[in-house]
Amino acid sequence: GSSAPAPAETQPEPETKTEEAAPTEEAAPAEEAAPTEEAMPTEEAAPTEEAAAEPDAAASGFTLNERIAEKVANGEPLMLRVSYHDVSNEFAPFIKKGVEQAAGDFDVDVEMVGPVSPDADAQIAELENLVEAGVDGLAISSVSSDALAPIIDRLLAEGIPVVTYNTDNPESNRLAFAGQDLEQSGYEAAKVLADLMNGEGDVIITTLDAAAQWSIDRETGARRGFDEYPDINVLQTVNTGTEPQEIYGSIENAMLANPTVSGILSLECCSVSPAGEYVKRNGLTGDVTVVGFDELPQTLQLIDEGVIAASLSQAPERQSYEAVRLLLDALNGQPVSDVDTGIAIIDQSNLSDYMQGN
Amino acid sequence: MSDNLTPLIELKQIKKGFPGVQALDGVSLTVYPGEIHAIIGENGAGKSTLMNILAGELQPDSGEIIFQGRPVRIPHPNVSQQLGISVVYQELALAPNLTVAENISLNTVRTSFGLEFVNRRDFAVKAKAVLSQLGMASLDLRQPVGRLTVAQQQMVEIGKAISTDVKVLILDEPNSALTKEETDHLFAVLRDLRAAGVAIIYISHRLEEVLSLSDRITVLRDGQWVETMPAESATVDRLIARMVGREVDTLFRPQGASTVQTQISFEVKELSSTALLRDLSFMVHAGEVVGVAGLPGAGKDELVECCFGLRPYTGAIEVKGQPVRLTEPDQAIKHGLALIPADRRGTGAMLVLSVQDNIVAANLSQVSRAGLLQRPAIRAVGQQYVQQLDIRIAGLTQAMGTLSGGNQQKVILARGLATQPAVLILHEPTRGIDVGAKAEIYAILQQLAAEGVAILIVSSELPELIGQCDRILVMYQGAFTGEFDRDDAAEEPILACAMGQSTHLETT
Amino acid sequence: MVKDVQMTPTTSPISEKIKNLFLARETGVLVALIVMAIFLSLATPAFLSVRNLLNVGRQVSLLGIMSVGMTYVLISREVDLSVGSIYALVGLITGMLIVMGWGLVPALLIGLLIGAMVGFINGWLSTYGSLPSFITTLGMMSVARGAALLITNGEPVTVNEIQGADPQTLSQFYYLGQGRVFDLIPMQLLFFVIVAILGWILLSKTVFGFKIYAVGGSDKAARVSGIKVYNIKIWAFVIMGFLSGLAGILSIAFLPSGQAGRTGVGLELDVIAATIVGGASLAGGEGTILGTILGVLIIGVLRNGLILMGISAFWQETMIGAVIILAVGVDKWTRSRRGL
Amino acid sequence: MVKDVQMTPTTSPISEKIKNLFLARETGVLVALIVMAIFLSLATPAFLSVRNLLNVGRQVSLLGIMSVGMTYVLISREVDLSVGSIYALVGLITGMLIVMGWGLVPALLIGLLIGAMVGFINGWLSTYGSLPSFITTLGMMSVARGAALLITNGEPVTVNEIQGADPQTLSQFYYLGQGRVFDLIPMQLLFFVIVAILGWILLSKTVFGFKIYAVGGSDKAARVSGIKVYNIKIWAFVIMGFLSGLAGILSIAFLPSGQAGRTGVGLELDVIAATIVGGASLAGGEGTILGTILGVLIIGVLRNGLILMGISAFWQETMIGAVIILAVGVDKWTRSRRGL
Ligand SMILES: Nc1ncnc2c1ncn2[C@@H]1O[C@H](COP(=O)(O)OP(=O)(O)OP(=O)(O)O)[C@@H](O)[C@H]1O
Ligand SMILES: Nc1ncnc2c1ncn2[C@@H]1O[C@H](COP(=O)(O)OP(=O)(O)OP(=O)(O)O)[C@@H](O)[C@H]1O
Ligand SMILES: [Mg+2]
Ligand SMILES: [Mg+2]
Repeated sequence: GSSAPAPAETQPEPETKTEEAAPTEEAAPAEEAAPTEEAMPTEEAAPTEEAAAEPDAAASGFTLNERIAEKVANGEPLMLRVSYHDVSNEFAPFIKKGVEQAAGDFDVDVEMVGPVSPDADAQIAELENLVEAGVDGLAISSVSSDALAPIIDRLLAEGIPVVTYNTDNPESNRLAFAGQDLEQSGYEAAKVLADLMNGEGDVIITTLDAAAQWSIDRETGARRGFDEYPDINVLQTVNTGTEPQEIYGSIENAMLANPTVSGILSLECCSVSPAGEYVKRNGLTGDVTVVGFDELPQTLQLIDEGVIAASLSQAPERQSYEAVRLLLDALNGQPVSDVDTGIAIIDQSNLSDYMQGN
Repeated sequence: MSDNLTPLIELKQIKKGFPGVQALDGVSLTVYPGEIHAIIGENGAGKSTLMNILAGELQPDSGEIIFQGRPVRIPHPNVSQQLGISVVYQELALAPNLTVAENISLNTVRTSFGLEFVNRRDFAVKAKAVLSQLGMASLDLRQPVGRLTVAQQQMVEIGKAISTDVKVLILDEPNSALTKEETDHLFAVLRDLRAAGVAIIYISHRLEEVLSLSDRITVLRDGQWVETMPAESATVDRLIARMVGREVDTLFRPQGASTVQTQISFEVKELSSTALLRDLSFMVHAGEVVGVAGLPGAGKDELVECCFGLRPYTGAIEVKGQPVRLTEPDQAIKHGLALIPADRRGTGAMLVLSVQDNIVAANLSQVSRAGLLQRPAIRAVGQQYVQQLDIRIAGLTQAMGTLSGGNQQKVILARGLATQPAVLILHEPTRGIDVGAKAEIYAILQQLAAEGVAILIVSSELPELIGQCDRILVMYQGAFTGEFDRDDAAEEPILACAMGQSTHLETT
Repeated sequence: MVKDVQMTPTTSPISEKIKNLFLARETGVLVALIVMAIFLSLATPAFLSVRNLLNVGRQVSLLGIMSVGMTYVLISREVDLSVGSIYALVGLITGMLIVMGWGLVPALLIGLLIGAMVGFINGWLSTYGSLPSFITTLGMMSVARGAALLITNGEPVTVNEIQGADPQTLSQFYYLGQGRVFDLIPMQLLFFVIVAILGWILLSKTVFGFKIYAVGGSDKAARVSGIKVYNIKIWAFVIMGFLSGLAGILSIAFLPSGQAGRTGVGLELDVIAATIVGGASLAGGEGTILGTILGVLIIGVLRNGLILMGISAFWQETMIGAVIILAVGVDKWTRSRRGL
Repeated sequence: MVKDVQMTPTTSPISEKIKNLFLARETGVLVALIVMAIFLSLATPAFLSVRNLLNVGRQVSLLGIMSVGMTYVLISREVDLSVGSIYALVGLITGMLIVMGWGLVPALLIGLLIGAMVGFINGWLSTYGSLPSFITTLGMMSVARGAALLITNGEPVTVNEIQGADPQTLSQFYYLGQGRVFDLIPMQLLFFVIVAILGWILLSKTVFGFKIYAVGGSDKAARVSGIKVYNIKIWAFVIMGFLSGLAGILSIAFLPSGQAGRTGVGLELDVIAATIVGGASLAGGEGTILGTILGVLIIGVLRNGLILMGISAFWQETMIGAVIILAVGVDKWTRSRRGL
């Protein structure tokens, strides 16, 4: 399980992506990130009179099931759930924070749910059981894209609104997606690293799970990015596994096997700080440039120490927050469309904005 | 015997029930220091159960244990050890992974805190001393016990029991696998201990032995106390009558009832295996009972294994004139052979399975149709042999592991008989079986012989062989050193051959 | 000389006694399951709805199918840790074959054959190869997982028309995993029921089943009884491999997308747990299909109930562990009360 | 095991004979390790560098520390599946205590105590509770993992100054995990060496160790010899829990960020595999610390070598499985050649 996120086709052009880009309003981190003015259509959000008046105006082909429509019409409290594919990973607390933020802002019964390991079968079982428990709307992030497409379509057929976030299921009929363009983010990250390396040198790519779809997407983007620099050589993609010691050991071994490496690109949250630790402990700071993803505390600390050069944030709180907002919109019959949560680059220049959140 | 002393142990009205069985139903027993007190009874009479209660392995349902005048509870073997009670278990209690020396010293570490170093030199010295006392000085102390023969293991177990300061020594069929010589050693040691004031409780099915060794004898039947008598006033016949509650006709086959036919059922030609067995040749006629005698280590085990496809061999084996190649036991069974193995718990029983399943295990084709089990048939076959062999059980679905030792042995015999073999190979067939049952088994063997079954008995009990066999082959170091007809079979010449003096060798 | 039957005095009608004893084997687990079910139906009304119960049925089906196989393996005194990897390998290969345009039957046959073959290798190494099955199957767990990664090149396998599957084959294939008989009973559940019935017949009614118990009870005694111990054990592994493969196929037919690095990871412990909760033992010779089904249901009902009750995921994790211990504890307790 | 018995008449140069026997237990694994090392040093020059060897040493340290504990548990004929969860639980709690400003010693003591206590519960349930340890520790695996998630609320625990740790405590804490003695030998490796030596003395020299072997060989034999079988087994679990906790602490001191859902997941199988490769057996009574160390090294060297040789991740997975099977196979083979 890992941080993960979204496919190309929906939002080919994320708004914030140059390396200078300070976190813009939408892509802003941590607590400030989600509840920005634009992101919070407070007035429309709560099930209001008007909303009940036009319950059929939802996305094309989807009709609310009667039970839910009645609840909406009567202004009864709704039960929404945000299903995350592995509630025990590093990313889950961010997702949860966004959900809790939304619960407060919109005053709805919404919680994060999901299996305690990346297990699609368990996630499906839980979704089915939630239907029995009377859920009124679901936001779903799946372990790999389209893993849950059939069940999403089944839920929609039963009249339960479903949106996706973080990792999309584009082949399903989900009403909308809130998240990041994964391939684009990989591309951006590669360019950040390549520029920091002055366009030359040997690079290794590290990932928790080289075979996961999000990893493949980011790696594709990254390799496309590196291709633009003829003097950058990608030596190897190191599959580190997910256990922290294992991650460090893999990086250690890979560095020893490739003594010429001068850049490490980590494709996710969790192999970036071990890469940083390795560089720091072996006196390679300055010689080996590390770029990775996300804003885990240790990553930020290492940016502060100048060991990690930059990290790309995908504003995870915002993904779940937006997902809840989309659900409420759909329930109230408003048209919904995809939300790109963007990419923000964290480096020493803007670190303080992120640090205070933790 | 010393009536004037205070008893060392008094058991009062001990009761113990298992699901379906009242194993002990109010047994009382008094044992004095310096006496050898024998306990006898049929299989399942409750002897081992009583001893397990003394050992702290089982808790009585009711009743009292008084030790040196004080009532005691023995909730754990640890306590019985503290009291000075040492036990040689019927089903040996040795750690197969530990060496001889380590096993013998196992109960000396009981009281240690744990962090002191193990003194293996002491272990060795002590083991050496104990084993030479038992006449086993040549045993390799560093061998893991799991690799010893049953007889050797029994000696180690005895050595372990007498290696501590013992007040009460309990021996539950300690010599079922021992030779006469080894048994004599053991008895000498027991008599020494008696002289030193140790109370010895001795359980055995060998009544002559009991008579000659013990001071007093207690008889149990069906979990109840029957009688305690001084050994002087007892005779074998009287003991049997008390044990069984009826007369047992005879232990041995009536003279002249030979049923040997001319047809050869089983023939072994120049059989050799590994380094041990050398050019063994013999035959068993239909209706003939042939015995194989030999000391431990002579290679009897290997011979049995070769004859049943459990061990690769060179040479030829013929069953009813047909040459057969025995590569696996299923081949042997298919050709009409059946084996009653010696190692009851290891090779014999499937302890977690039911009695009836154990009985039909070698004979599945008879209780199945088109691969489907016929439960009624299984029950019927089980029932038949339970009756025929008088196996004491609570029900056919009772787990094999909860049977008394002797009854387990009978179930294994039943398994062999159920295949209706043409050739029956029995390895130590009456080890741990009571006199009544022994007589029944011998009668069954006779009957089988009369029906034309060829029977091969491999045994270390010479009286058994001499009583039952038409012919006895004697083995020494992997070869036959003698062959005795029923008329000239006697213990001394057979033993001489078994020890390598091939004076009596006639043919090969 | 031969006395009359001496059944012990306490027993009277033997057939009844036998029945009781037979029942007793599973009573403990059954009690645990019933207590749980009563508690859940009081705690959350949604639990007892037909639809929810069918859901539970479907959710436990794949675990159940594999646990039937594991029952054989455990009774024969072996263990198989590679089942999760076989599940992934077979599911993905079958999926790829369908995508490549193979017909349904050939694709299924190849898949199931591979499952059985991997099982055979496990069995061969654990018997003739005289290695402990814990090691052979632990090794196979990596080997099969690696093979799945190599074959799929680590990419997710998605079985749909876009990828090239024949629409008709595809709809048949989907039906296997997603279909509902009479629009009600999930196909997966049906498969589980069929596997359980066949597995039960094979184990408790046939000579082969008898031999499995015998081998697990004591392999030496079984050998002396003329049973080919190694072959029986190998068959147990083959059945296990076959059923893991079947479950893997049904999985990808249900969720038409799988990924070699992830599908079925950690499944082996769930399968073994369910089987042991159902009364089988790593020491061999013990276990029944009925017990295993109850074990599987305990785990399934527990998961379902915790979610219906809205227990948080972290608490769920904690409670599942506690209930597994508790269920086996109840089982032991009722057994010892029955003197088993 | 028996070192200096001088008694047997059949053997001549006794000391030599003994030496041979001593060697024999571990020779198989040693042969496998040496073959692998020779191959690797030919295949990739980087392998034999001091730095790489120290790396391998460090990388296997935590696995090694836990495998020493597992040796005790397996010899006593039990198994512990909860070690990965204990590792996570103790590591994270200790980290949190440091972050909360506790001193080093109190934090370590609390952590280790928790590890030992969880081990105690495992042991108690598996003995006095008369449950199979496979079940108790499988349950505990979930319970302890759930507890870690609940305590950390699923958030990563990062032990650094920003989070609030006292700088001096922190630098001592880091030293435990990251320090190098003489600027060369990693502290983790040092811990492993110390644990291995103490573990070896305790197991092969003391009465306690002797009792462990006795209990695993036959609990009846041990019991009737007056050994408190249950207490011995409980101690084995306590040692295991303590060492899992120690490894967990060293882990978070090394990489100062851990996460309850990820740390130590799947570790149990690695630990058991290493221990069994080293010659211990699930059937109890067998195993030595030296063998376990060799088993751990085989797995460590293999992982290292495959990466140095630039083998692709998927092939690595496959080959690790194959080599585990092979190593144990070589071991069996050399043993049977020696008549063991
Ligand atoms: N654990 C148990 N569970 C159920 N029944 C048992 C158990 N142990 C013993 N029994 C039964 O108790 C009775 C007495 O058994 P015990 O072992 O004491 O007999 P024994 O006199 O030692 O016989 P043998 O001469 O065959 O050794 C038998 O019927 C036996 O089946
Ligand atoms: N696994 C083994 N490894 C080494 N030597 C063995 C092994 N098994 C048996 N032996 C040796 O082979 C010889 C024959 O032993 P075997 O057990 O066949 O004797 P036996 O005549 O059957 O004795 P018993 O009367 O006790 O059954 C003995 O010297 C024994 O020590
Ligand atoms: Mg007895
Ligand atoms: Mg022998």
